[in-house]
Amino acid sequence: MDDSAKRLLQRFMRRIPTQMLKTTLEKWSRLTVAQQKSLDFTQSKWALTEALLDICEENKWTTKHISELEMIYVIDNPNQGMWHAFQLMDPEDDAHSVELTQFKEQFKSHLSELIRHVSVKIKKHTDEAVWIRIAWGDSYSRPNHLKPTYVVHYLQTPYVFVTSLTSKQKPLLSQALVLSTRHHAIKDANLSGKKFTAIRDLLMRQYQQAFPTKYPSPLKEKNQTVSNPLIEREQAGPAANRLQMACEAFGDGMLPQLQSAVYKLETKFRDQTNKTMTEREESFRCVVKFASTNLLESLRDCASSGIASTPVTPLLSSIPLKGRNYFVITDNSPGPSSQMHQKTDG
Amino acid sequence: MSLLKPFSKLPGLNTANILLVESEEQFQQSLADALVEETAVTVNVRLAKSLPLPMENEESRPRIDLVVFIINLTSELSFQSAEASLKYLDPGYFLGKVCFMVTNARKASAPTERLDAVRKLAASLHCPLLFAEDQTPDGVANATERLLTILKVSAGLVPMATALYLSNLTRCTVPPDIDQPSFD
Amino acid sequence: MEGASTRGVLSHLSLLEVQARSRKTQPQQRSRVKELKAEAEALMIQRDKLKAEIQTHERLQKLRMSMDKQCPREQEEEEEMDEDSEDSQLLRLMARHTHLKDLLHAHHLIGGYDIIKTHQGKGVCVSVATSYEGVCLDTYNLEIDLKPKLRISRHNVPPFIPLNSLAEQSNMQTNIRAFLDTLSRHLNAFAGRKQQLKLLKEQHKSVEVMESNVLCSILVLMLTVPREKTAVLCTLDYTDHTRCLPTRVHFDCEDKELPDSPEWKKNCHLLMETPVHTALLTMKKMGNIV
Amino acid sequence: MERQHNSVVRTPLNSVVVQRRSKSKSYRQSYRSCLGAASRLGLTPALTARRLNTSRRAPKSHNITDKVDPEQLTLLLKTEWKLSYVTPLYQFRHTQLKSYSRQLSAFIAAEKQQGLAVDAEGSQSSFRVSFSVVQGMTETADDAETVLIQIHSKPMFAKQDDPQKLVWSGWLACINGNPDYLSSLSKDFICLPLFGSSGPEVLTTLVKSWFQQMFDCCFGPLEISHTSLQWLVALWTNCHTESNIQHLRMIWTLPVTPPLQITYTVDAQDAWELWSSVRKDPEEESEGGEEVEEGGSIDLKEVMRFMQGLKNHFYRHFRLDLSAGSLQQVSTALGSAKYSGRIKVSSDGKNCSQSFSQDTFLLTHTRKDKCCTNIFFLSF
Repeated sequence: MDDSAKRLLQRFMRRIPTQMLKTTLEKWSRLTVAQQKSLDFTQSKWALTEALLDICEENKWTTKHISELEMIYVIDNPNQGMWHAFQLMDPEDDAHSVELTQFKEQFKSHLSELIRHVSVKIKKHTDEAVWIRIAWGDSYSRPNHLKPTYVVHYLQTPYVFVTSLTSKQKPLLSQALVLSTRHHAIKDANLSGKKFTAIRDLLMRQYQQAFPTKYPSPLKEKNQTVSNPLIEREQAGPAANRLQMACEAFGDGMLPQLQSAVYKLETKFRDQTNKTMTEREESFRCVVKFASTNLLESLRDCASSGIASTPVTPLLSSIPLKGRNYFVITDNSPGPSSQMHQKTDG
Repeated sequence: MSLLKPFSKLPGLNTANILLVESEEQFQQSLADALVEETAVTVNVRLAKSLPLPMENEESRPRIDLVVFIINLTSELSFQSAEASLKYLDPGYFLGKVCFMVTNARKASAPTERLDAVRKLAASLHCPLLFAEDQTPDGVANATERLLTILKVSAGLVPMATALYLSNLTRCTVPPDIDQPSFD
Repeated sequence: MEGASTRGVLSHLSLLEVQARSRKTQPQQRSRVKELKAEAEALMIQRDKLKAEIQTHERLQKLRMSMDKQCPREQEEEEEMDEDSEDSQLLRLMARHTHLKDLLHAHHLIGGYDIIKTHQGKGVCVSVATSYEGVCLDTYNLEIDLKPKLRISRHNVPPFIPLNSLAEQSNMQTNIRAFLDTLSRHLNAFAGRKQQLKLLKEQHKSVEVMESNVLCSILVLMLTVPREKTAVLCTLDYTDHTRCLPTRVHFDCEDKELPDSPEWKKNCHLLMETPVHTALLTMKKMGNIV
Repeated sequence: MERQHNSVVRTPLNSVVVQRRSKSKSYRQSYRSCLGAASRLGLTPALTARRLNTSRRAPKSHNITDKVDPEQLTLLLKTEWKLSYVTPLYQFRHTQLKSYSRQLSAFIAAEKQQGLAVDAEGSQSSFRVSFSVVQGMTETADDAETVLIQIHSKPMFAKQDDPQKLVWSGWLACINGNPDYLSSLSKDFICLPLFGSSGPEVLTTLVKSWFQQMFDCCFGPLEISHTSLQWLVALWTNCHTESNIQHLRMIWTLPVTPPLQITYTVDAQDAWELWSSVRKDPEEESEGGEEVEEGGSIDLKEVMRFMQGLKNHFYRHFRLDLSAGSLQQVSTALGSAKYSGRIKVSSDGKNCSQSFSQDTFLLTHTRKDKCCTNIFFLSF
């Protein structure tokens, strides 16, 4: 067992919480029953690491095997690190028929054409997600397994989710992805966050959206609490209306746990009470960041409680609608009646 | 603009009707639940976020005997909303049928200026100003008790007492030095 | 009489003669008046006819209005019938006829989709329901802005259904129905394939799903031949995304001759023509697979 | 209110217990009233003797480095201090600081040995406490000199000859104390009402309990109110021409579920231009008969206009009313202040200084070139 494999295992052991170790090792399914039994999970992490190192030594396992273990852990616990979403553009005609084996081969061969030392591991998760672990090296050094990039892609969809990617590696990965998924280009989707599941669900539309229907909406039924006949809400109608609009803008029920959204505003300061500033040529520069444990639910509550006016401004409803959480806002034209305009950053 | 009028409808028998106005719609619900528990009289509670009240409820709405503005001192919006709602009340209400109830007054984040502003407002309208604790059941019970006392009088259910008389005794006053700077 | 002085007496006389002659034709003119009178009468009759028509039309319109307004409350309408019942009944029938015609037209336009107005008529929300074998599955919604041109503003169609290219291909601007039909076919087929896969996983524990994707357009199954216990890799390709049935079925086996055997050729046909979970059931009954 | 204090002073000496209790109570009342908190009783106007200012003197050039040793000043900068209020200290003597150092060291050591306090950082090592006076950190003659307390300790795994590291520091200060109040106190009491601490909470607790035992005083948390934070926003922005504030950052929390935090960062130059646009005309000011000082004074109305301008700009984009929430934190390159009572004064130069006081909290900042200090008065 070489040094890098050892360090990889040590680092993995530092990262994983002890209570998760057992199930992860079981999923790895490389340990024999006897070996599995020999591990005492009540022991300290340090002792467990030593025991595992011994087993690895015995079986002559290499970084290949250890990185497999790491991958299993990451797939099961994807909400770590910073995830960025990318969008594949202009699909070719056969983009829809790309299947896994073909994609695997293509991706590996394209990437290794671009860079000599690279180690790629591809694994398909039960929810059809293709997980790719890339350990990068450069022309002189062997792949560094301690800083792998993880890429998740659902075949036939235009979205790719990436974590721990440096700007140097980005063009390489982009090219390999574009070629192997039969697309022409890839762009930044301006969505990032710590929770992988949140940004995935948002882009894949795997959350409950509310739409206007002519049937009595389940929203109303849900909120009809049995109340005392002596108590009457005077503004129950407007309140229900606000809730409906809030749900239409941000979604219904449990929402993806997006934690932040950033707006860079470079718009003119317009305030009827402040002539000096309104007449000023330059735009008013500021950055606004919204943060919450669940941003969409917070914003929905803002709208339904009336703190945010309804109908919800397109600026806020763009988060779920466009699946983005980074916006640069500029005025369309310098004219007085210019509209707010959203522009992607380059 | 439709004004809410105190005497446009006939009173019900042994009934008192109270309107709780709170922009945050938090405390009013627990207060309402406690208020309707009253057994001596039938208490009808109407809840509103702000005034004016919707026209379509005009028919079903009983005569409102007491209007309570609940103001959360930690929120500027709460005060502004209450202030804006006042103009939709008939002047007749200010003869003892309006009171202000302030919550979160003990929180350090509540600026003293805001409390001063509420006090000035209450004093200028000759209304009583009540302080309530909205987080604890005890606080809710206390606030309910005090509201019921005023409500019964303003609904004319207490012999020998009128709303105007009570409000003369309980209305908020402003200390004469409220605007004096402390130093500097 | 300037002319007389310049042209002479004779010419003046002849002029007078012509005038005198023309005075004789007056009785003829009288008949012309008669003609005109008759014409006026005819026009008057026509006017009255038109007036009556307008009136009928107006009443029809009124009836239609009330009909549109209180569609579900038809009994009430009958109560307010006029005295000349025959006439009004006819009118009612006519109104109903136009009403139904309009409805039919609207229904034809939207192709029977559940559709409602949003944003005070500035947009519509279309629901596309999916079902498979009589089981109602997911409903998908599209919010469409009407002005300045049709634009899908919000939807919950999964990203692997190429919504925008479908809208472009089927010319949504001019033919919304064709677009909705195509979309509905895509969605129903997807829902059907997904449901098949779900049923397959539930009903056939012995069949291992080796590969599938989110669009359910590829399915690789591991089948086992009972006696020999040989494994057969069965690949189903659903290239036509508007259908629930595969466009290609392919078997891979160590036993190279097996896929060409008449039995497995039959299986191949079966899989091409019946939903995968029922086809497998038949194959199991025939004893071809475990 | 003075009468109240006098009555305390006149309490017969033999009833020590009674005196103590009433003293601390009346002090709290007086302190609370200093904070304007007594007015929260609403219906008891008699207690509201002191209120917040609606106008302040504009930042005045003031060279604090003339009075205070720059080296000592640097100890107070760039650290985030957790603020508390302290009731007057009984029998505290500035001349006894050496002995206090020894006593507090011994006290901490004893407490640690009892195992009452758990501290991973050097539970074995001895603590060296030093009390020192920061000369000149006062504004009026009545103010008691600021006392700085530092605790040094050796890390657990340090070698024998390693130097001790600073693990905790704190100070007690009184600057611009209300002379009426100060003179109403008995001679036995020293008033150092503002306490700032930085370091492990365990040590803060120990230091506080030692003070409580030694000088019969009480500590309480000191939050920075919404209005004070708004003052800071304006005062810091006002300073931009003299010293680049780099950005103006405000953090709001909105009471929704889950709570929403909004960080609003404004470009320094744009913030300053907005600020100057809401300042009232100097001429208009003099017409009003106000004192015409150089720099003029800043009015609370201007501060409110500034905040409203910022909020309006925000609302125009997001249609979300920040007034519904509460301002939690403000910061610029000059420093930061949090609602929870944590403040920090940073600086880009050596000559920056800061001072603290009971009613007045002075944040000072010096420009490198001119070596003059701006003092911001900010009362709680």
